[in-house]
Amino acid sequence: MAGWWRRNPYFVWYMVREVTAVAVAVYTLVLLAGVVCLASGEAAWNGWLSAMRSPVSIAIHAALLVGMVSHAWSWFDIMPKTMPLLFVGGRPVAASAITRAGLAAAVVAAAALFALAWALRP
Amino acid sequence: MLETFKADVAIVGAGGAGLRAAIAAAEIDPGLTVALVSKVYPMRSHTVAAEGGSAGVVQAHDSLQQHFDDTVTGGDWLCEQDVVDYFVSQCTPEMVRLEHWGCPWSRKEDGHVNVRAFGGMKIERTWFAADKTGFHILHTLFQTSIRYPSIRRFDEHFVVDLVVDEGRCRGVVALDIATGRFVLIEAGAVVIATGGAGRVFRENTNGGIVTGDGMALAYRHGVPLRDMEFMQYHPTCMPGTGLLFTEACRGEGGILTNREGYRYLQDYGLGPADPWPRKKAMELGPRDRLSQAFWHEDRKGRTVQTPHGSAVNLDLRHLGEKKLRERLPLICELAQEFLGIDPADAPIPVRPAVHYTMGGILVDGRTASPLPGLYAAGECSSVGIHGANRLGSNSLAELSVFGRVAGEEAARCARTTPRVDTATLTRQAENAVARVRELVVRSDGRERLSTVRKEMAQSMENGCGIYRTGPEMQATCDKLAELRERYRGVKLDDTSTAWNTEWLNAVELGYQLEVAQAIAHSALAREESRGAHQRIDGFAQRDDVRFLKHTLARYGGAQAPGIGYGDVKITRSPPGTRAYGAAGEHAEAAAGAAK
Amino acid sequence: MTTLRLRPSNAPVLWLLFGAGGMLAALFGPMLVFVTGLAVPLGWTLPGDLLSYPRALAFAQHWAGKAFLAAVIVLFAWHAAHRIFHSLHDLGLPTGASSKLACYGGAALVSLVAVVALGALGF
Amino acid sequence: MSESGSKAARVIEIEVLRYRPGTDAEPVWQSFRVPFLDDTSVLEGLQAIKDDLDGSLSFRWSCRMAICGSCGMMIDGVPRLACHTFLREFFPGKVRVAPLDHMPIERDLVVSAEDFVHKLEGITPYLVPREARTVEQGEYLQTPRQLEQFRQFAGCINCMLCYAACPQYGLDPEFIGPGLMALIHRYNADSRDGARAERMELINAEQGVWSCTAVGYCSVVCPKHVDPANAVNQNKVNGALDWVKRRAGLKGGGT
Ligand SMILES: Cc1cc2nc3c(=O)[nH]c(=O)nc-3n(C[C@H](O)[C@H](O)[C@H](O)COP(=O)(O)OP(=O)(O)OC[C@H]3O[C@@H](n4cnc5c(N)ncnc54)[C@H](O)[C@@H]3O)c2cc1C
Ligand code: SF4
Ligand code: F3S
Ligand code: FES
Repeated sequence: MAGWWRRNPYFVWYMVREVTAVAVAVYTLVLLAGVVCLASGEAAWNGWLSAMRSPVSIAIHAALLVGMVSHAWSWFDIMPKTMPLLFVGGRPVAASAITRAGLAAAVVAAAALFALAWALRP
Repeated sequence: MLETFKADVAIVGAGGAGLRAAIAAAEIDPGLTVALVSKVYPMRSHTVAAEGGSAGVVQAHDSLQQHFDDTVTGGDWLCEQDVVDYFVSQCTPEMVRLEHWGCPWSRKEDGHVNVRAFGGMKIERTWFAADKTGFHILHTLFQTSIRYPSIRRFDEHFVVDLVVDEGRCRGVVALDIATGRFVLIEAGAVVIATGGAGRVFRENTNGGIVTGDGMALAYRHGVPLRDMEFMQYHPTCMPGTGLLFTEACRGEGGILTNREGYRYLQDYGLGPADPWPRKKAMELGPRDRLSQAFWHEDRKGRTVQTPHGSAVNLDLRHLGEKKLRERLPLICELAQEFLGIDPADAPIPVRPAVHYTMGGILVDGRTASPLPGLYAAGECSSVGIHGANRLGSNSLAELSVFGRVAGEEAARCARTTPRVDTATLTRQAENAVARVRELVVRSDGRERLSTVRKEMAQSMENGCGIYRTGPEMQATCDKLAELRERYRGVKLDDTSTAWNTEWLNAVELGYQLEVAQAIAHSALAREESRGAHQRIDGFAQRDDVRFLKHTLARYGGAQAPGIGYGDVKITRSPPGTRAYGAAGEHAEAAAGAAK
Repeated sequence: MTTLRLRPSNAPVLWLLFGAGGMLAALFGPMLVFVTGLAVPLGWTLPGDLLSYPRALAFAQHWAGKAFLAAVIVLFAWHAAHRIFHSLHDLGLPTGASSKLACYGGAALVSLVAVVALGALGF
Repeated sequence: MSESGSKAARVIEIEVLRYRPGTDAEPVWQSFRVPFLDDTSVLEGLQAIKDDLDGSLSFRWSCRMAICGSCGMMIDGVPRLACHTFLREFFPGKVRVAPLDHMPIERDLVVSAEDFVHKLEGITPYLVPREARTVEQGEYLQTPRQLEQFRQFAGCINCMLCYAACPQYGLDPEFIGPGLMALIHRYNADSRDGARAERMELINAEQGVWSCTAVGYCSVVCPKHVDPANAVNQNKVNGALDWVKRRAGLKGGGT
């Protein structure tokens, strides 16, 4: 079985999907660091903020953004597989419709989050 | 060299009939050990391919009498009428039982089981599970059989002989295909449920495993094969492969047209074409009549040509995309994959191919053969309900009804049969093993297996096709005699023992040649036309004086089979005219008035 | 009839955490990364002082903000840990007790630290 | 092979992975050249080899119409039914045929189905009626809508293609696997069945749904559109809820 996932493009995509977990993990640590800094006082927090502004951090976050978007996309792509058959008006709902609904929900959530940030701006 | 397994009941074949028998035996007496032997895993058995449905009277305006009449008329009065009576009375309970075991029958909105129309049936009484009825019945039976701990399966075990001692069947000898080892399965009673023999013909709807093994096993031990000349041609098959487009296509409203787009069946006593649909008329006439009509159209040059021979059009377009996908999904898939045709857009080219073996191992109404301890059920048997032509959807019902009977009878027999000395049985089994082994180790042959097989299949098609003549049948009989001789010189490429499928094919070919002989000689001797046996050499009429009889073919060793006859049990339906379409309606009206 | 010898599993709880984290990350992950990692640091589309100390503190001290941060960190951690652990298995890398400890133990540690830190921030 | 195969103008190369126990130390490729038509399947190609070139080539087949589930094999690296795959697809290239992945080879293209059948027997693969009913009482009622909840999962032909497709089964053969998880779900989703609680233990075991990482390739190769990935993954939800209920002291297996 060694290297099995390289044998078939389908499996390569699967691995790409799984690797998005690394993006999630890294971002979790970034946030955790932020929270710990915040709890340690203003100086620590400002340290965290300036670290976030470093070019390295910007590059990392650009990559994380790609990872997160892939995660979101693949998450909703497989969502139909995790759900029982849905019927609307007596007709089964197509898998692609479920995926589209999921992606739409993600767009709405993202917009809401952005709106919140916008509303909280000084 | 030879293992022994002691069972009470041994069942050869795990298709619909074999599984039903095993369950019945296990239910009637859980203390009995049931050995269920099959050369393929049960769910691969050819019952899996049945598409259309299974008969059972359910509607208020239907009756057992009408199912009886359709069956006996359809069989051209060569049915055992007392057995048909029992059969029609048991179909519905068996279908309900399958439902209780989980069979996903198609339903009406109110939750009750739905039924559809079928060829030769006057009223809708065909239970169906989309167009995968056999598949669902087989898987339901197989999965249900797992409940019963007393059923011991021998999967992928190939039966090479019966053991018979002092005039009683005592068990079977089987080859474990994976290892090449043999096992003697001793039993108080043996049920054969090995299915049909359609693959002795070239173009057929049958799976590769449908090689008449069980028929040959019984036949070699002196049990007559009954009514073997009646081979059913199914009118709507794929040219070349012979794959089936179920009769349900026509049951749902599909029509047959020739190259001019004309519904030619009205020219052959099945009309008038309108109004449509009407039961037992036009496309819903019986299979033999439809296949014969094709033959005539072909002679008249009114068929369409395909790379695999001539064909007519099965037109489903007017049913519409939605109904096609819902009711005939498998058909849509077959047409799409094999022919690149979407039945919603274009008609499907079809031609007749061999489909069903009406005859088989002679058994009485309780599935007992003349050899004590030996029972048979399903397509391999001739219990007497199909006569000269089987009606579609009667055989899935048959294997449920008579599979159960066989299981119960065999269990009863096994309980009351004292066991005999194993040594004699072992000796017999060892002889059988040696005979089969000889095929692989033989070094002097030069004949190629596939050549003999192809010549047999072609010769059967030439001589025992839709229409038959004396000289052509004689030629086939001669050819088969020659092929049996040449068979003794077959040399295999493969001399190993594990998974040697060439070896299995060779044993099967031996079975097939003998069954083919029984078919051809039975056909030659029947000098009349009835049901699926149609002659155009001066015997075009039914002859009830000479031939209201069952043909009995008896094994003649290296020689041709001996042909004899047996009586037909007529209880209340004397032979009448077998008319369909408007003529049939008139005949029925007249009969109704006379009553 | 056969009886399969079954090993009961504690996977359901891990899977529930994985699933919840995955859903949260799919819904909010991209925008969180964008806001905290790109928009604010670059002062692009959002003001650069959006996350000044007092504002950040206020957010983390509000019960809703606190709950949101806790949920994101904890669930993201379990999501990532679960997937990474399975990827080790997929790649044929060791999946013994130490790998398990590294993945799930890591997630537990992250959760603990996050909860303690957020708790220390008070309301 | 249909007789009119003689009309074939084209010839294709079929490479077959051979393994004859006792003869071959390990599987070896062997090449054959076979004439074909537009509607000639890979299975017919193999039959032509067996008939005319080498009678010792072993493979399983029967129905020729994608319903008996016998003829699954790796065709150019993808698990497919040989009777349902056409040579025209590969021409003018060659086609490589090998036994199904993840199962022990018994001989040539024949793999052992023992693991699958053994598991099948262990999953309560039959209807355990919710309420008893005699034949005289007639059928259980079930609306088309209720039938629709499990119909697709009842369509599994046990061809094992999904087992050859699933890397998690390849990595850990104890996994009950996609096809049989679909069968478990087929009965659980049947309105007539009452053994859901019993089958929940299968679903929730290590060998059950938790071995699956939702690769999804099983559903891609399934020739009958059973969508086993759906059966497995929607049961993660069911399994987890059941697990929570049981921990909470409620009776599991409900709904
Ligand atoms: C394409 C098709 C469609 C059909 N549609 C319908 C329909 O719609 N309605 C209907 O009523 N009928 C239909 N029929 C007919 C019906 O399906 C068959 O008559 C019936 O399924 C036969 O069942 P069986 O149990 O007798 O045999 P099978 O299902 O053929 O089983 C035979 C068993 O015997 C075993 N066996 C054979 N030889 C040996 C041996 N030497 N050693 C060990 N085991 C052996 C096999 O492994 C197998 O398990 C159809 C038939 C075909 C071919
Ligand atoms: S789920 Fe599909 S691929 Fe798997 S065994 Fe069943 S039919 Fe074959
Ligand atoms: S491929 Fe395998 S991992 Fe799951 S979704 Fe299918 S069973
Ligand atoms: S031969 Fe039956 S599935 Fe291919």
